[in-house]
Amino acid sequence: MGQLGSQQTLIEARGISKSFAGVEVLRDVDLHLYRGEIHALLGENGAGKSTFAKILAGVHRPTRGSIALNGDVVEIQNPLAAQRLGITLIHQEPLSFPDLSVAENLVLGRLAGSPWSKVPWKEIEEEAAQLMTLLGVDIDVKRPMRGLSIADQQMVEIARALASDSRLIIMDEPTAPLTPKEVETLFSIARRLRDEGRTIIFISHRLEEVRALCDRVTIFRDGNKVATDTISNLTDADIIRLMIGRSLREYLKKQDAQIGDVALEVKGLTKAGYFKDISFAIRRGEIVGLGGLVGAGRTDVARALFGIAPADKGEILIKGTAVAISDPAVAIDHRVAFVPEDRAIAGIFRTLSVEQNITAAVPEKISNAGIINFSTEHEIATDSIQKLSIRLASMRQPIGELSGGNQQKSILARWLLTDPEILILDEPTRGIDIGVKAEFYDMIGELAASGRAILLISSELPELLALCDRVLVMSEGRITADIPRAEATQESIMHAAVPRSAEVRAS
Amino acid sequence: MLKKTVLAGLALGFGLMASAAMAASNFKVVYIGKNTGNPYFDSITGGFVDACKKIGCEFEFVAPATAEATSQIPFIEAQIQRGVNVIAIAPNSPDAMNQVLDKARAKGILVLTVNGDIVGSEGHRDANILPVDFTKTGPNQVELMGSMIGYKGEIAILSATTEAPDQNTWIAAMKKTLAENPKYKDMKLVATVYGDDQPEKSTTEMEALLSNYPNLVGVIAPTTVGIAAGAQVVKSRGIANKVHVTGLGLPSEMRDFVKDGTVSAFQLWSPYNEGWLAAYFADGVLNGKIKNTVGTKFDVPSLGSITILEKNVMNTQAELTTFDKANIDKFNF
Amino acid sequence: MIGSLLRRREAGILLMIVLFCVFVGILRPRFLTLDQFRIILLLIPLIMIGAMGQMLVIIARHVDLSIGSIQGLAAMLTALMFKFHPEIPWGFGFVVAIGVGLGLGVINGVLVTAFNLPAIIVTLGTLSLYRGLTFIVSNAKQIDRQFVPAALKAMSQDSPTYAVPWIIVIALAVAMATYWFANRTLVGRQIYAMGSNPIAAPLRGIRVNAVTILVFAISGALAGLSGIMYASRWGFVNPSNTGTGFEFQVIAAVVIGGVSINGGVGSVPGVVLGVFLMGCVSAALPLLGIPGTSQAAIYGAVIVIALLIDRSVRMRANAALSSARGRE
Amino acid sequence: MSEAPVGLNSTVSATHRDAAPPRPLWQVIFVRPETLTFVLLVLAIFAGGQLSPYFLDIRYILDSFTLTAELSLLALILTLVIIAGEIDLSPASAMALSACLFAYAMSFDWPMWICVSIGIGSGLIMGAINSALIIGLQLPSIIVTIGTLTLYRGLAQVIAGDKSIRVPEWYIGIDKVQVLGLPAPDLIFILAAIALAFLLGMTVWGRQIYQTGTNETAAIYAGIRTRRIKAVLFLATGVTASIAGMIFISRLGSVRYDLGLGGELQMVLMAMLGGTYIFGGRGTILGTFLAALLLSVISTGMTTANLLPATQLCVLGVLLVLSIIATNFIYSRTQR
Repeated sequence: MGQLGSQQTLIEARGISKSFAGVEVLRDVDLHLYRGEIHALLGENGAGKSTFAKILAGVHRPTRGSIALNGDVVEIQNPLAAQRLGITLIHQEPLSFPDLSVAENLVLGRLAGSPWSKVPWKEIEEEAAQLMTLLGVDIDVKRPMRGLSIADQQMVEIARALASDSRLIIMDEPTAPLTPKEVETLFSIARRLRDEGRTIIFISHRLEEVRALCDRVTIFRDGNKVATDTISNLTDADIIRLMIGRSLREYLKKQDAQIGDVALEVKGLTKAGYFKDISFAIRRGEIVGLGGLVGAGRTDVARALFGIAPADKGEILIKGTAVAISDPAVAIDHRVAFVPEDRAIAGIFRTLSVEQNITAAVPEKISNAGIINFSTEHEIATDSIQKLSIRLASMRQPIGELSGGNQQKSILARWLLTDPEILILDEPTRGIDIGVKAEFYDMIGELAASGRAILLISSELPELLALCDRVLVMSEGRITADIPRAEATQESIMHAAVPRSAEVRAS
Repeated sequence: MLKKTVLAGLALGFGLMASAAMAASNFKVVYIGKNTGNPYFDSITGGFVDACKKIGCEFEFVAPATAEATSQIPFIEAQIQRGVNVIAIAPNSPDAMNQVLDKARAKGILVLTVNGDIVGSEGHRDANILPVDFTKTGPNQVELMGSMIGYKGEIAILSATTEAPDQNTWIAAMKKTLAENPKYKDMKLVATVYGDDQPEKSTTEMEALLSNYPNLVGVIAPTTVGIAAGAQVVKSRGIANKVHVTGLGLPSEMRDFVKDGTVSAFQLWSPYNEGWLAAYFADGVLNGKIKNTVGTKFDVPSLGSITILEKNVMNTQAELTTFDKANIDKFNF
Repeated sequence: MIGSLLRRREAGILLMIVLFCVFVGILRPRFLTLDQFRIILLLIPLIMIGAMGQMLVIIARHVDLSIGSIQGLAAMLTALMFKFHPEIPWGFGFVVAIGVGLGLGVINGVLVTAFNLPAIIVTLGTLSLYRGLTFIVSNAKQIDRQFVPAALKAMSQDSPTYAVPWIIVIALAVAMATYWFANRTLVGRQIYAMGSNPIAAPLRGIRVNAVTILVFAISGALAGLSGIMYASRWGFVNPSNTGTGFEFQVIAAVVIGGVSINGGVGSVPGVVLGVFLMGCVSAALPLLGIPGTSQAAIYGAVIVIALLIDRSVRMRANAALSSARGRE
Repeated sequence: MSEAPVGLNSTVSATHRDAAPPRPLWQVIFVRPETLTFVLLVLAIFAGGQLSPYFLDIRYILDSFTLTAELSLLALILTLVIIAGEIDLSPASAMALSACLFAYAMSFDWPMWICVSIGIGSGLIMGAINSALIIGLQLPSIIVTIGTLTLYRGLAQVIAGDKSIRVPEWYIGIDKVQVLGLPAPDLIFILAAIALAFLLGMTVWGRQIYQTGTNETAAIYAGIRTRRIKAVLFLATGVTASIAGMIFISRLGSVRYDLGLGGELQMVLMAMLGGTYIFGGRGTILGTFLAALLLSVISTGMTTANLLPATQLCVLGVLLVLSIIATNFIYSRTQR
């Protein structure tokens, strides 16, 4: 570290741009990566860092620009080509083959030779077992992937990249589901690989991790590269300012709302294997945050509240009355609304019109005796589009043609039409542009101010801190903290989120 | 891209049309077979073709892809629309076509069932042409079987489907003959099984017969698929001299088995003559030379005198033809 | 060790076979003779060969409904060669049949991959197309027994060893080759990987299109092989009978054999046992005096039951998964 | 490129970062699978006239449509099932079984209402079995209905054997009944098409079928009871199959277990050819309606020209493949 001047360039990216369906997500990015460095890519969700990483790994091809490896311009046509060039991407969500054994998952795509050549089972299994020992995890390499915990699958993914003799290893938020011990193991291995002269790209939201591990950092904002520098030259405040363009507190301001009666109360909610003994209450006008690590069971609680995967035990009280929410239609009848985390999977009807997407949850408002009144529908949708300033070319165009932020607004519009008293938002700002994000924060504040009870699930700590009256923290399926606004800090939330019994993992 | 394919399809269609056109003639006759790919109908068609050359009629053979009950209906409809004068048909169902056959007759089309009848719906066709008097098939087959096994021992029947009317007529007659004629008192019918006229199923049934009845000495298979499957089984097991197979078969399919001694003899009639007779009969009726009433007698070249029997049925020959090593090469169907 | 062996799907099928044979054996002791075993063995070679190809296709998360028509067309073209060019050595018929099947399979695979179409619809279309072509090339006429070379027909009777006829030997050889291919070669494992997670497969450098075409090509080639074996077993080739309904028998056998319709799961021993179970059922029906008219209903019921078993296996796997996620 | 002003009261206008530009109106109207079906229909009628001088006769074409009216009726309801993201290959077999039971009941001279109840009831039960397996047990519909396809027809064969069951004379001849110059089966098909088109296009229920097929998870999250919708569709398919069976019997005067054998191919073909998207979420009744006419015209035209039925098999197979290629192509162009 520190002698960057003498470092040799491994990768030189020039003028990389990328558009999806005419929407430009990456603009003219130049970046040099040196041999033997750990390089952090930072930025808000949707800033372009993952897209850039995926271009290096051959998942996407750039619209413009060139990449040189050791000075030679290369075409990275697909992930296989990337792998041949010595570039491996460890995916955010583990991409494994559940029906194949762990050992086979490790070597698949790496085994050389003609497709008809023999599979050396014995060597494969021995090598895999060695890797597991190296990583310090106890996984039987002969068992199928199906049934492994997400953290273990992630470990296999990391082991896979380590196993392949890669010159560039890209880790896209690898630590999110890992325990501190596993993170430490990963870091020590990462450092060792760097010392061997390999290059590692490390994508993370956790500044302390970046600081602990990385040599240099590149910050993306809104599809542009805004800075590249040695980590020690930047303070946390610098980094945050570069990431969001202005300081956080500036544009995140909680509106004052009248806190009223209890709207939603949950007592002892339990679902085996997902969460246990969850109890909390939300009042009208209150925004309650639900924080925690990925996989802590936050979304599962929300899904239970909304009747998608009801809990086994426990009570849900709405305005003081116990209710049985067996499916989402019942939840909607009780004026509960849920904006799900994964828009593409659980939110939009990609090929249907924006209009139809907005009115999907309120069939009774647009119809008379089951027959749709198209002019009413049109009015309602137009009204929503104006209220939320959804930007589109035509209401009849498929929602898939809109940008992520406008899609998300449409989903929010759908739920506002149900006139909910209780609104559950699961990562509402994930993957949307920074400008639209600000609008969302304003809207969430307004919704609370109008007397709604809001449960906000978010992994972005600043978001929780800025918006919420209280923050509940979940860890390993339980609520571990209930922090009032005044006491909430990044540290207090993280402290509660990190599993205490980290060493005794169920396997 | 799609358009091109359609045009290619059209071109193909025109080609087929051109080859189907024939010389001018005094009437149009069509024969609708049970299904395409059935070798049996090739010889019937041969009779039609040759007769039409002599008489000067225009003949076409069509058949659906499957022998399913309703599959012939579109073909009958199309022939009505084409304005043919005679529809000859080997019916796939005894009654599913009644409505459309009535429609054809209402348009003045002569409707003949050839090689099979719509039993129970005779009023929906004009006349029926059968190769032989089917009441004789049963006794003839029993006699042939008896002669092969010395009129003694356990025998079984391997039939087509349980509801095939002709098969059931023959099987009933066989049972009656075995029970009533003292000549056959030592022959014991132990089982009747059905191979659905599928080679696979017929083979399985034949094999089951052999294992269920170890004392079996003979099998009668009055169906072309069944006899071939039965012969194949005894041949492959090398027990042709112990279990004798006979029945109704096509010479073209049975030639090998007869020549290598697996089957010493089997029977059938001439399908060719059915087509021949149908064409001459149609010609006679349409030109007023033959009156389609029971009892009418008329002469047909090379077949001699034909009589219209009860229910307007005609037969091409009196007895079944027996094929054996001596004569099998004389038949080309 | 024994426990894990018993929990395997293959053990379940074996158990079903044993129970079935004991049941039929009690009713009809003759069912348990060596003679009957031979009958069962002779019933299954065609299905076995077809099932090996279909197994690979289903593991890759596709399905091939056209194999019956491929069998028909390959058998027909081979038989036409026998009829019109008797001077060509009969052994060349294998080359023709397999080659034709391979070509037709490649067409399926290319249609599926090039246009990204669902295999079920593509092969439903080619099922119809190939059958139509069979009629056209044969002018809708059957190729009779005398045109099929005696030596070929003899393969269904003559035996290289232990009185096991050639076609059974070929079927077993195909099964063993498939086992080797699926478990021991790189591309074999890629088929499993592709079916297990089609999204991840290309990211791991699996050439999904090439492997998909290969899978359909193998399925087609084996269907072609089954075509010439049809000519050997039954002695003739008929444009409408040959191969009709073959796909349903084969899919039933494969599903019974524990190949998951969700892809990624399935083993050759399981499928071999599944085929054997189908053979037992087919052979037992006439012995039990069950009329042929009930056979279709029984096959249908068997497929539905196999699906239910598949589901219960999957449920158990999922239960294991969620207990692994459990934190108690 | 300039950003649109941000704010709650800003005008609704999109930059190209917010949304792709809309397609021109003419494309929306004309570049759709139904247009292709319609063009093919016109071409097929023209080709039929070229192939045989006997073909171009409106009376004949209308009468010939009665031959496929039952399967076309089933194709309409199958279109809804496919749009909802499932498939049902069993209705042709269900039709055979239900028709055999119905005719069997009639052959005992039982009162008509009992016979009809047996017919419809059996259809309902078969639909219920399908939905129990597919929706209750979450098995894939394609494989389940391949199984029940074999099972239902097998049961029909067990019940009726190989013989045909006749019905009384008075019941025969629905295709001879002319209403407004149309044979009754044609009219039933047209009315059913109008009713289903209305249901699919104008009602909440139809809207939810599309939403279910487009993204079932999102539909569940939006409070749509997708399982109920699908169950109703499978039940409706069963009932429609029994009604189709009754029409079929009246046309034929008798029924056998092999009624409509292989009809599933034709039904799927009609739906595909009409532009129904095999993965669900897209398709129209108009498309299937045109495709049903197209298939009838093709098969009538070729039969009238005395072409080998094998040629028809080839044409059907090629059409099926080409229609999905075209449909996929059009949908991929209209959806980014």
